[in-house]
Amino acid sequence: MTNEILAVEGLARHFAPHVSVIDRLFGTKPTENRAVDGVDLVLHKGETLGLVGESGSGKSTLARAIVGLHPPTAGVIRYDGEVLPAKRTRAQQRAIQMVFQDPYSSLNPRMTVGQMLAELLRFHKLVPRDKVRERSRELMHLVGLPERALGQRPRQFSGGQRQRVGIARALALEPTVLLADEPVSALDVSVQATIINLFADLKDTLDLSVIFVSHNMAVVRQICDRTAVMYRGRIVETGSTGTLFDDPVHPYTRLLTGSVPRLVGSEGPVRAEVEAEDDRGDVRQEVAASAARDGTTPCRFADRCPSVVAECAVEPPLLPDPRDPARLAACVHVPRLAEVVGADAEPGPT
Amino acid sequence: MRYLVYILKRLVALIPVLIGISLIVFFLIRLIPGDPAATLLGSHATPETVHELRTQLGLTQPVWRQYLTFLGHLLHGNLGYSYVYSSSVVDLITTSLPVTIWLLVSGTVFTLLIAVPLAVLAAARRNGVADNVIRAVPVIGLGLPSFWLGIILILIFGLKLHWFPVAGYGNSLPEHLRGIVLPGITVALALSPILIRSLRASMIEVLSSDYIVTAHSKGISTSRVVLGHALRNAAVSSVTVLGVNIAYLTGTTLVVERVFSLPGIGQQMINSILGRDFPTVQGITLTFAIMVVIVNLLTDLTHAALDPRVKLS
Amino acid sequence: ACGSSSDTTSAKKKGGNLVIVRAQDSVNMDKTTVFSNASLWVYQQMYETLVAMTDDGQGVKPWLAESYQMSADNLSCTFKLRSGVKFHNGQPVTSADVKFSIDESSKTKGGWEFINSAIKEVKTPDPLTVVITTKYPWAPLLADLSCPNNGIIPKDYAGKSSKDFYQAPVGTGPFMWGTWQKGSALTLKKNPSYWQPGKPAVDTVTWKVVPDTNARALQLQGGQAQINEAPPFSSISQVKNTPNLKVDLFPSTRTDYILMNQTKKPYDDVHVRRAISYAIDRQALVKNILFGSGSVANSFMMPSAPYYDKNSPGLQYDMAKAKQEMAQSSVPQGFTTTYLAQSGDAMDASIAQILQASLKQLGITMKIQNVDPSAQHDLTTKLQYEISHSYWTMDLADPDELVQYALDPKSGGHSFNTGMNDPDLIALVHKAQREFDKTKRQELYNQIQEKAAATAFLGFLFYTPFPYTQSDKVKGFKVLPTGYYHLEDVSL
Amino acid sequence: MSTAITTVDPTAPLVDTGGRRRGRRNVTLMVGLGLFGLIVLCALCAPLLTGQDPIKQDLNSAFQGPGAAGHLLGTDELGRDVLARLLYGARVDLRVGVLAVISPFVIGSLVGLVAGWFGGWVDAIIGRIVDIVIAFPFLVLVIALVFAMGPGTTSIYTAITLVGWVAYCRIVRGQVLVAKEQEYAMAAKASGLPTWRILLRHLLPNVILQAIIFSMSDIVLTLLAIVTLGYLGLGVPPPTPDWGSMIQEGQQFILTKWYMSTIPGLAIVITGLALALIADGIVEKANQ
Amino acid sequence: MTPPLLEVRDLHVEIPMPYGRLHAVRGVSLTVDTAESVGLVGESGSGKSLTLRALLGLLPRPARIVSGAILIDGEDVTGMPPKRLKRRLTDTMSMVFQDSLTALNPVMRVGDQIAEAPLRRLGASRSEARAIAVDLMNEVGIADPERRYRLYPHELSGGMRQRICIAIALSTKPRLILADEPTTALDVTIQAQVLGVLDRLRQEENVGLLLVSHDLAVVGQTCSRLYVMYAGKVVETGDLVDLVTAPRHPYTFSLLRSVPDPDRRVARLLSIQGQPPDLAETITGCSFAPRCPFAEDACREWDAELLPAGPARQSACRRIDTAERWTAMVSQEATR
Ligand SMILES: Nc1ncnc2c1ncn2[C@@H]1O[C@H](COP(=O)(O)OP(=O)(O)OP(=O)(O)O)[C@@H](O)[C@H]1O
Ligand SMILES: Nc1ncnc2c1ncn2[C@@H]1O[C@H](COP(=O)(O)OP(=O)(O)OP(=O)(O)O)[C@@H](O)[C@H]1O
Ligand SMILES: [Mg+2]
Ligand SMILES: [Mg+2]
Ligand code: NI
Repeated sequence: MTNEILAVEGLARHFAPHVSVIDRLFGTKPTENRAVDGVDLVLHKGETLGLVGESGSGKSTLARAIVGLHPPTAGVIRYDGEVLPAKRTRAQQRAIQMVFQDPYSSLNPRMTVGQMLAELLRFHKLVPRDKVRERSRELMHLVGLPERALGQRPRQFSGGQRQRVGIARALALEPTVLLADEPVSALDVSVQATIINLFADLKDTLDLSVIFVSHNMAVVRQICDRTAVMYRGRIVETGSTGTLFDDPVHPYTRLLTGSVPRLVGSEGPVRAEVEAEDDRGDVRQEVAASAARDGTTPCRFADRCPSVVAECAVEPPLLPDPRDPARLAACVHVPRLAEVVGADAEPGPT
Repeated sequence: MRYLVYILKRLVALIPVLIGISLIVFFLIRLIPGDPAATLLGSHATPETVHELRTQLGLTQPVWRQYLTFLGHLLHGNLGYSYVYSSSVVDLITTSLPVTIWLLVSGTVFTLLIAVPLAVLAAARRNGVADNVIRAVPVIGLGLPSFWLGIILILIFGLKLHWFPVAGYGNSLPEHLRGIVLPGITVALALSPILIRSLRASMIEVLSSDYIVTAHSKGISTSRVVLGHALRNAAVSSVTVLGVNIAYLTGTTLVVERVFSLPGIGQQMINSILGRDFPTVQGITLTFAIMVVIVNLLTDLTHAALDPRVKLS
Repeated sequence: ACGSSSDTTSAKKKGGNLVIVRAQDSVNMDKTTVFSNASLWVYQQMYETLVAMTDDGQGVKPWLAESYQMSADNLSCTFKLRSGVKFHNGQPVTSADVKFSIDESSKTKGGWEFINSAIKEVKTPDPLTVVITTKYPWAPLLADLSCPNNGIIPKDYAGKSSKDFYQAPVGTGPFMWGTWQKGSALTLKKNPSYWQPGKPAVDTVTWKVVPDTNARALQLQGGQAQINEAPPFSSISQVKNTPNLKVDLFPSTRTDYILMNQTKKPYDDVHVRRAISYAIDRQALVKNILFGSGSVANSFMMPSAPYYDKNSPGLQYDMAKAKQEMAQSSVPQGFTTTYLAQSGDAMDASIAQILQASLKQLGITMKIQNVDPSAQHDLTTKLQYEISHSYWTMDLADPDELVQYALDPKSGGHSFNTGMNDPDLIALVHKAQREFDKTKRQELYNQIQEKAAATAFLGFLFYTPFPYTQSDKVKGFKVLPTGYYHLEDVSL
Repeated sequence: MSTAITTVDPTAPLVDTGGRRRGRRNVTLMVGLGLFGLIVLCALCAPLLTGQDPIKQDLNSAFQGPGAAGHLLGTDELGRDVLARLLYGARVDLRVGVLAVISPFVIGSLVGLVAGWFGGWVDAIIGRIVDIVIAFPFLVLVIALVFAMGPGTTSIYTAITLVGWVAYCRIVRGQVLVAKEQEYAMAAKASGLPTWRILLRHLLPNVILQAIIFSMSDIVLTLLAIVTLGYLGLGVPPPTPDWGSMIQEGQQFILTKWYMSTIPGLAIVITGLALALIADGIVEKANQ
Repeated sequence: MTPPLLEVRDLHVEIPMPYGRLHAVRGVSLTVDTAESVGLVGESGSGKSLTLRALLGLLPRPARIVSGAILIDGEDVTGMPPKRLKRRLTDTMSMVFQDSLTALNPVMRVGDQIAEAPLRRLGASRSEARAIAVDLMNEVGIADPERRYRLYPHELSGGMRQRICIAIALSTKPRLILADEPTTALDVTIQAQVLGVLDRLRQEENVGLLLVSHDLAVVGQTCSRLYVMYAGKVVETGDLVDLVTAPRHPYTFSLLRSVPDPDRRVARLLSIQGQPPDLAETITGCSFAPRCPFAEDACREWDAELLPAGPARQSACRRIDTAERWTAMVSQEATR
């Protein structure tokens, strides 16, 4: 596609815990943590892509790999059509910026906002030296902070204000792609709304492409054009936000959207109290057994999936939904969806 | 089993450290000015006799040869022969080491006896009078040198009150027990201020944590909460502090042994340095280093025993 | 402490365990090579000599030899051994043992062999007779034979190697080998069949190593020890006032000096040395360092040694003269020098600081460099120092050992490490060695003392007694001017 | 409701609403700084506070107890004024104490910073060296080093530096390991800043606090180590007045003239207390 | 009529600080009936946690109750001697905290933590206490409780841990559980499970629930009645559905409009301007007035108190009458 600004192909990032020489002598093998394990993802120009998934599914790791904080174990990241090298040029580094989750730890407590911004502006030579202050003031306006904020240190701000500072810092480098790693989840509800609004505004005024990581489904629904669902290091479903929420294809997506608490209108607490009180234990065992026999990797959701079948012994790739090719899901049931269009075979949310 | 494998691993990991230590010890000692042969022979020695003795002691060989010989002997558990006493260094150390270990153990016990109650009290009465007193007074132990404290303790408890012997180590277990009290307290007075501070800080932190509130909400008694929940958690972080400082203060035994005339390796070491008794100094320094390593190992094991989150690896 | 003291009171007359606290441990029991006093004073309780020093330190008296006779040509001496004396292992003492003991010491290099350098031969005409011949007439012979290196041990080390023998030595003395915990305590046991009937009185003697001065004092006060070998002078007045303790100041041969290295400028200049010697306020030193328990030195020899001249004109404190000498010297404006001090030695530190203050008045800037005892010894014997402090104690009842060491560079000591080399004086020294006539010999030594004083090769400081503090239960403890003591006379 | 004996601190940081909260007094820090300032002032103004020369001997008036005419704290064994020695000694000791802590502080912190940040083999090698040095009891190694180099202040500095840096290295390394996972460090990295800048400008100021706090007690320990070296005869050479040699000289007379070693001992205790208070104050301030 | 299980009257909590006294809870009154589930919502710092902890006598160090009464079964327990009071309170209520990792003693086996109260308070023997603990673990839906009894907190997942916390809360056989944001740290799927457990306990065991959260949806899913807090005060209360569909206080109204809806995309979220008031200062008039788009001068003067606002509803707004007009005004503003 021509308007894609960022593409991730087969990206993997594994963490191998450091095993000392002595331990190796004693036969301890490092156990790899496959935080990100083969992710394909495309970000279009001007688009906001939501990334949701449970805690530990690798969202942050993926985001950090894209910004260049973690060298990938495998796969490539393509920016504007070009593969990003291991050592990025300054311009490339600048183009992809990140807003961090925790407004309390993401700012250096010993620097004022002004120093923080000036350092970046000077180092990347974004504006002439004498214009640094002016540009800093502009950035403050942009994120809705008073100019006097430049003289303050992080601890003198509220959570929402800090998050604005964090955004200003990312924007100071004039990026084209912005990764937001759960930028609102540490914030109070009322403050959360202002930051979400700010994101919406900035995206429009600055023509940014945004990857918005969150575990809050409601927030993603509010601001993302498209959404990708991540499960244990892989994308299991992508599609435009509305359809994905209203008609989830992957069983995990279904579980996710179904678990979101709703203010009124839902019929009390959600069902799944004790997980997998299940009648599909036999199938699961069969899946595990056949996977072990054939040396295949089973679908990573198989051990929780209410609709697990024997074919799940082989992990499916992202398959296009026959009803809507813009939607992809990594589930063996996807090709069959054509037959059941309209009739929801599995129990799903309303 | 978990512990055994762990200990084994630690021992293997020790090898490079020990080699490093032996290198330092060996070359450091040889940097000290003064010729052991001349020292041994005294004022009437002639250059020829000195040279003869040097050859006999192997001091005329190049230093690296001497080191290799030393290492070779070391592998056989042989630390060489004392120049001064003409007896094996291993023998010298094995007779005096128990005294030093005994002193360290009793010092640690007294430290715990002093520090734990005071720290708990200070943390419970945070910022109160008791807290401030407990924080300020032990600094005396930190600021006054051990040889001063030791003498004062002897004056008071040995000479005035006759509670404990003035010095010495005795020849039987009851005598050892009585004899080690004052030296142990002297070590403890230097060690406990540090432990009090650390334990108090972690107690305060622990007491303000959520699980203490949870414990309170169960309605169990306050003392049970403090002793059963808070202290153990506070101990987790303080054990390391204690370990590091025991290791650090192993050096104090040098002085304490001297003041209380305990026949430990600390005193032995000073004498050997003064007498340029290279093999003995080497052996003792090595012993000290191994003791520190063992203290560290014990610290880690205790830490692991206290804190289930710690994985032994 | 009460417990132990009540134990000892019950055994007042006989028996008991004597504990002596001291700063340093013995090193080795090898009488032929070991110089350290801490070892000497211990092994002297085990090995005895043919003759022993008299209590006043001026001569010798028969000991293992019942009698002795000098030949007319002064080249040999005949000794009759006491009969019935046995070694600790039960073996009787014969002239062969004596010959072996003396020959062993003459033979062993790097030790006391210089003491025996005049001895030509030891002959054993019969089991109880020993004849010792000398290469030349040698006045100090008898004194030499009382020296601990000539202690009598069994022939051929009683069948052992010398090394094994000295691990658990055997002699004739009042005490036998016990146990030795190195660095901490050495214990000797009573010899039950000692040749002097009724002696020794105590069952065991233990020398306990207590390096800390205060700890030693406290152990004495606490009753854990009965004798303190080296109490500081500062504590003496206090101990005098402590009930149950007593103080003894035994006349000693210890003399302290300021060493000046003549091989370094400007100490080669006699005026400089004299100026410094004049500038030392010895009276103040005695008062502040010895706390009054000593006397000002006027010679490099000491009053308790034979042939000391009390009229010898050693230079005394006189600032005016000091300045005068300085003005005549090669460095009238003064100079900068470094004093080599022994670290951890309080007395040395005080001497250094007082000297420093005095020399300042002469325009001499003196820096103090602390080194540990071993290094100090090393540096002074190698003449790699400028100015320092040292002392001497006699080993035998004859001045020759000291005089030769102090004035004859060929004796191996660089003239007391000063680098002094005065042919006239050296000639006098050798003459005195061969002079058997007491008055003539005195004459010679007077001359030597006078001449030596004039060169100011050493700054004579003071004569100190041996201070000993004891529990008042200790009876009969006496120290000879050389520092030796006879523990067979001691009871508790 | 006195049964509520829980002690829970407010965990949520407060929004700073102006100068009021910032101006909050930190009594501990102020008392500590005040006390320390006083000691420094005494040291600086020594000539004003006493007319006596600290090295001037008066052999005729030695051993005067505190309160003697003209000598407020008495005289020592050479008749020198104890007060003067104490005041001038403060100069020596503060200088030695501080200097002997600065170089291990700087070296240790930098090495720790590098080890913590880079990890891998750099960390492994530094870690081994640290292990080796730490395996020696502090005093044992310092004594051996001072012996090797010969007594004197330079040797003391060098020995303490050679041994002392590991403590700082360990502290800082530990802090860096935590800090480098903090998002501000990642943010700095993500904005493409060079490593040295991230280390010095962003990490160092945030990890150095623990090292500073430790250095406060380290100064006391160092003073004490120097005193002990003096006891073993390896300390500051005479006649320089220093508390360590005063204690050491006084300790020969501890049984008769107890005050001679106790007075300088108390000076160390008070300095220790001041530094401990400062350390506490810094902690308090950081937690504010 | 039987008195409510728990009634709180005009509770005031203050925290002495170096710069003055923080008046964190400013007159909260609420009731909870047996087997009822009541929600307490409000933004961060509004005093929810302090209120809850005050009820159990577990206020953090310098904080203390300055006035107010706590009634259990209609009996005022406030004046009781401390020991009895602690006993009475902990007999009736227990608490579940937000962060299950920090709320559990890291060095104690989870089973022992559950068994502690039976062992130390109810006089059970060691084996009885153990059996009770295993039962409780079963009850909160922990599979294989025998094995998990011996695990340490860090060896369990977040959802499991929160269940353990609930089991601990149940171990004192309380009639009311005070839950302070029990699911905030959990994933949505796990959150749903934990909320399910709490709800089942209420229905099957008649354990009442006072649930604190800043997330309206969580409360909405679990509770039948709500209290909305702002700056230390309850500003509105009423039946859940009523309150959510027709808020009678502008703060509640804004709160509802600022949360995104997972089922629907709104044009723009409403963000409340300004900051909550400084609790260290005295507040006159309606505390929300400075941020309220509908405030008038009188709002800043009146003695803000809860006024009746329909059946079983109260609101601390003087201008409830204008409520219908809010929607219109706000949507106008949002589209601008
Ligand atoms: N630096 C690291 N070293 C080792 N393991 C890591 C590291 N960073 C993350 N991991 C592991 O990778 C996995 C994915 O973590 P990640 O932070 O990407 O998840 P997440 O989806 O962002 O979760 P959350 O919603 O909790 O933020 C986790 O198991 C985590 O423990
Ligand atoms: N221990 C304490 N010391 C000082 N202030 C405190 C303390 N605990 C709470 N506060 C303050 O009291 C006020 C109310 O706090 P509380 O914890 O009850 O709020 P909350 O509604 O539970 O907020 P959150 O949703 O963030 O948990 C806040 O301003 C808070 O800063
Ligand atoms: Mg994350
Ligand atoms: Mg709260
Ligand atoms: Ni007694």
